[in-house]
Amino acid sequence: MIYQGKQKIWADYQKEIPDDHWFYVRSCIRQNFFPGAERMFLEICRGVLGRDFYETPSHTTCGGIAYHCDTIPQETVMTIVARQFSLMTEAGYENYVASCITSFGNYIEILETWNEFPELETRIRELLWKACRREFKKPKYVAHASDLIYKYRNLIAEKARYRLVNARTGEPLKVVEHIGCHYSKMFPSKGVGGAEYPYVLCGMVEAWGGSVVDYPERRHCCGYGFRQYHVKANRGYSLSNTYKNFESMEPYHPDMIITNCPGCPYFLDRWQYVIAETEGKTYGDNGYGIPVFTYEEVAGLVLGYDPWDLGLQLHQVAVEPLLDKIGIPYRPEDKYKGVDRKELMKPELPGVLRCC
Amino acid sequence: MIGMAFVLTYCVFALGRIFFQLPGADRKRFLVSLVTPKTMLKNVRDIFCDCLLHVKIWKRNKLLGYMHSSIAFGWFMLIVVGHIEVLLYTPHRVKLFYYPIFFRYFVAEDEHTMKGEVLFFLMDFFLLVVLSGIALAMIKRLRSRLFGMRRTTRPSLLDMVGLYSLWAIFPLRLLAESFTANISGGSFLTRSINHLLTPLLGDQASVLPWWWAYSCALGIFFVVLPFTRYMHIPSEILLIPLRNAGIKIRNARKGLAKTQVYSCPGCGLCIDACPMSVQKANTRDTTVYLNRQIRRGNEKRIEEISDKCLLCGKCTAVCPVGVEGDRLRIAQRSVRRYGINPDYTSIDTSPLTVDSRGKVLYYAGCMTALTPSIKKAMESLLRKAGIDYELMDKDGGICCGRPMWMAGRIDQARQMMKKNTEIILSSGADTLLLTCPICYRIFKEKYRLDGIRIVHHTEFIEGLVSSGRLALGAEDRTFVYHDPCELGRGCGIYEQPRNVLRKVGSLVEAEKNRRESICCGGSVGSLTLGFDKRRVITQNALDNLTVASPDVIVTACPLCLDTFRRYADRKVEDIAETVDRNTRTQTRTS
Amino acid sequence: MDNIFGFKLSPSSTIDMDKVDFTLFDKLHELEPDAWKCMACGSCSATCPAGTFSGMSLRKVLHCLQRGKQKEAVNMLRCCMLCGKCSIVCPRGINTRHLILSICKLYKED
Amino acid sequence: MKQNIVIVGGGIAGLEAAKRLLRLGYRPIIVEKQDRLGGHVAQWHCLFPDMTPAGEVVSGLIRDTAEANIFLETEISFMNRLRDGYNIMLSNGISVIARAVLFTTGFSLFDAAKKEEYGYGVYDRVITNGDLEHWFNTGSDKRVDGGEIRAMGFVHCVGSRDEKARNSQCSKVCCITAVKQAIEMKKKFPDAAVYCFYMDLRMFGKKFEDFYISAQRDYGIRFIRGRVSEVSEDIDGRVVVKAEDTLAGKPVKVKLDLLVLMSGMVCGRDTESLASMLRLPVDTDGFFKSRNNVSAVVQSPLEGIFYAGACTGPKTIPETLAEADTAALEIVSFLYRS
Repeated sequence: MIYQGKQKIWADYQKEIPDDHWFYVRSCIRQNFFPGAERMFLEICRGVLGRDFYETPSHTTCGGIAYHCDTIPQETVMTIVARQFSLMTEAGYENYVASCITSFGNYIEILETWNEFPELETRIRELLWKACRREFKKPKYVAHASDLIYKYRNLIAEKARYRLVNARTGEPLKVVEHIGCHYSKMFPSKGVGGAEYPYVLCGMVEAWGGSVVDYPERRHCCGYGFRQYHVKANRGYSLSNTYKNFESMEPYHPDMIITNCPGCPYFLDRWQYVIAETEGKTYGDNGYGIPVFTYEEVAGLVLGYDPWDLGLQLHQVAVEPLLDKIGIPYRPEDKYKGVDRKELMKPELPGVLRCC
Repeated sequence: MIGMAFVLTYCVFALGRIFFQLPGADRKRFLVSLVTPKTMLKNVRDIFCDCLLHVKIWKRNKLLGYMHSSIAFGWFMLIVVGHIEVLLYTPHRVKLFYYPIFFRYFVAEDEHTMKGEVLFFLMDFFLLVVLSGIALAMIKRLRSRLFGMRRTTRPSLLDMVGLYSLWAIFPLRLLAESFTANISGGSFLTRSINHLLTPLLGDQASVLPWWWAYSCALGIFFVVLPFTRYMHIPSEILLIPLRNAGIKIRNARKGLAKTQVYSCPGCGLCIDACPMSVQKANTRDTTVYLNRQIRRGNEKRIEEISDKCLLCGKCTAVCPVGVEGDRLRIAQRSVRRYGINPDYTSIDTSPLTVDSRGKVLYYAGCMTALTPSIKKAMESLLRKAGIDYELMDKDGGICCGRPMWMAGRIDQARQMMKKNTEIILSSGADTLLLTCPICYRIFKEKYRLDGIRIVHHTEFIEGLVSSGRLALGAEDRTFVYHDPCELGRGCGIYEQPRNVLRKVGSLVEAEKNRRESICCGGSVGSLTLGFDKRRVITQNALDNLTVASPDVIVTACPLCLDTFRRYADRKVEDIAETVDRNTRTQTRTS
Repeated sequence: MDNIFGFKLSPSSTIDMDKVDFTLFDKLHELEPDAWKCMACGSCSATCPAGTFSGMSLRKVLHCLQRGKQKEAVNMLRCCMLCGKCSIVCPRGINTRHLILSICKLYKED
Repeated sequence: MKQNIVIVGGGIAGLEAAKRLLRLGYRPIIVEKQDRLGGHVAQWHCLFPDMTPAGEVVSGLIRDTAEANIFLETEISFMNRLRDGYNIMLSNGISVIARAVLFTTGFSLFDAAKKEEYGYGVYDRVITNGDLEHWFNTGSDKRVDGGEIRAMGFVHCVGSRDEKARNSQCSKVCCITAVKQAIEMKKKFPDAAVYCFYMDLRMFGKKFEDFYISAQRDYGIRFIRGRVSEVSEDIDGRVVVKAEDTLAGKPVKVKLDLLVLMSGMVCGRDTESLASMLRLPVDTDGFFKSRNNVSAVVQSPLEGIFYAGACTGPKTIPETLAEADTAALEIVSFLYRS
């Protein structure tokens, strides 16, 4: 791999990301799977870095899941998105940041479609008006939340208490960065670093001391694939795609996986358990799996937040081996305690995958 | 003496082996045929004509015929007359089989004492005949072209030994007898040489070595005989009754096949006959070499030679002893083992069955599907003749099985035949019409379609013409008719197409025609000859066809048509097309 | 489904050329040099009478062998009638019948 | 003869036209921006279909044009139309008044790095057809020499027939070039498996099909019909190529020690700037637009401006040379006319 070659490509795909004043919309599913992630994002942006991120409880789904599952027509998803934009307009913002990759892709796709077919935009404005008497301005900038953490990566590194380095050997951790498909595969120029070698997570990993693993199937979908997972008959196919990823990264012995999509960490994490139970195969050392994180969780870890406050106990694959590698202290006995040390109850342990 | 004893035991032993290698039914058939007066007579006649007089070779080439019959018949007569002498003069010695051979050595009597001038004359006469044959053989070895043979077989080492000892026998006998002519008598030949030699070489001292030399040559010849091509002499005597008994090749190496292989005299007539021989590289793949390799057991070469052959059957047609080069090769192919064995049992024949009760069922076949002009012309003729017909393979059918058979995969071919038989029998047709000789041959030879007339379109058209159902016009063109291998040599149909063509225009003949027709080169018989290697063969066949400068080359086989059309410099068509063009549409009076 | 999840890994349809064993095909190439000559025009398959009754396609057979899918190839060949139409229509002059017989000789059914 | 003819571009088209004009008694001026003559062809190794050494062709042309006025490392700074001719200002300060100008500006090789998914410039063992010709000539390229070559592949149509790469045209010569290079590589590495990933094989020229058959039959080159969709690098640095085997309707993947990208011919980098000086039209493919694509390929819509070779579209070498000769004759007859 010629690193300069990648740098050249990264240089070609840089996008403008305003530093401040963002209208933040959440993902439908992330809070269930990785409850600490979005909270951490706002905590870092607002609390740690003092930026203005506005959020309204009136916002809804962007319609992306239903759209990609072919259950609603394009006009519907566009009208939902138009309503989201109207909330932003009402709140007085021009920069729109989405927590979800599919939402981000959805917004970009819709805005590009409106550029190509202005009559469609007019029609959607009519539909929105008919439906809820709202009007909107299109956002000036649309970003994904990982774009902002990427933008703030060096600021975070300055404040970091830990680095993505093996404390014992001093070697940088080997990190697999997994980018959500909808981030830049549809519109390469809308993602940091383009579609072939997106730089958004690479930049964070490099800034925080890790080294990125370029494994052959790095572009491959995590396996979610919407209908592939939601329809149970297709679920084996979803699993197979995840398996393909792990088989391909296995020879590199990665220490961790960092993701920027709601679905990817979920499927890369949970399917490791299913692969272990059905195929008897695990990918980490000593029967453990490879821990999977959202970029907000990783940012929280390097900034020194308590792992259990970040919600890492909700991961299927145990994170403790990684915490030990970095040298982050944690109290094993507090793992299954929630807010205010409330007992969450210990889950049943799987048969093959080692979890503690 | 040792030689003769060896050869006799060898022959008896081999005979027994071959006999017991025959399948039970064939064995019985053979024995029955031996005692049936009719076949017995035929056997004796064939053995006399073929083995001694070489009638077949006479028919081909007088000089070659004389050469062979002079040696064989002459020698035979020497033996017969020798025995008569022994019987007449020393009847008590008749049981010693060597006695007549060396009669002149043992018996010190002359023509006067024995009053047998006639016999002495006969002995000398036949010796001269044999010697003239030997002389011709020597000339042939040096200049085969004088005998009309472009190429002749390259003999093996043992063949050479056999050959030279055979050549030596008779001059030595002449010399030996000449030396003793003054003692034991002689006639015009031996006596005069005796007069000539005596002054030169003295007398008694040199007698014994010559007799020894003669006896050695004879001994060597008989000892090496089983290992040389001269084995054909005893083998052929067995082959003739086997053939007359109607026995077929059932095993690649045993029984009839073995007899045929050993009956091959290595004359090399098949080399010039073989259409592949236009390329020098192929001459060693002709039947004579196949026989030699089978005798040597060289499996690699046997496979190569067997697979390359076009199976045109011409070597069989020209072979003086009746080695069936094509059938022998199919037999060699049939012993091959395959990892993949096709199976057609799952094919449902009912959708392929057309109700053809009382009609003609026309099976165009695979190849005709690629030469639609034939099918179109044939259908047009059927309509013009007002014949009710149905197409058996309108949307493709099951292959007749002949190409598979030729590849030696008999079981697979039989499976296809079974399917086609089902289709044909349940169609209710009374006639099966074929435009492809490849199909025709297997339908005729191997299918059991009792009560159904199997007819090739050449015969069928001739029938329609002679019965007046087709009214032919004529055109001002000369035709040459190419006999497709499977139709001519394969099924014996030569005259029917010619009779029709003569009515349509003027007919000229190819240089080699009918039984000697040259394969077009497109045959599915050859397994290994690639497309590029066939071109010269086709060109050679075309050259043969066009010696009389015909306007049109007419054939009766879709594969010949397709092959010739590719390279021909003039029109090539199927006989159905020729006839259809020259047939008026009949207005049927109702 | 024999596990508690009710689903499992589905087999990959990807042809992995690195896993294709060319030993037999190389032998085939020795027996019949035309083995690599096919340009996949499909004439043979279109004219094949066995194709009417089965999935026989010489083009596919060759292709399958070149991709290590021997089983599929063998299954198709089990329907070949060796009639020789393919050898007539092949624009590349491939000696198809010899090719087929050579495959039948080298490869095994199972 | 005071009738100046300026030839812009000293590749084979320019040299051939100059040779023809010299023989007809003219002394053309050749303007070449590089420091050498011969253009792209001077860097190739052998030419299909007879494996003629490219160097021989070029050196022969250079020898035959020694009498011409040649300016190396010179570009056209400025050019404008006069009443009966053209005023050309060269970058070396010389200004020429020419009655006729022949553009033989040729083509550019598509920048394979633009097809990011193939990893040119990123993976250690991905090169282009141009790089391979260079390697044939010099024998040194660490991407080729880096290790044992057990398997290698050629990707056809890189940047050609590709609207995303903004080149919808077929580059014409890459198919046969790939086959030629595949054979050359197979000769050098007889035990290597050599793959060609193609969409269509366009073997249009004399003896091209023979080449293709020979590649299959004699060299066992494995042709896979399907465009490579992505390339990655495995832990050993080998490239993993993924395509669809469209004849099987299944995805195919293979690990290779060397991947050669068949970069296509695209319009020359200077085409647009040169065209704008005289407001010459450029065709939809970015090449100069001939007066007529059938009957007046060497003529531009402007009197006195002529084209030859790959500046009007991808061409083979014989086509280029033939066009150069035609253009020379057209120029001469134009000078006689006016």
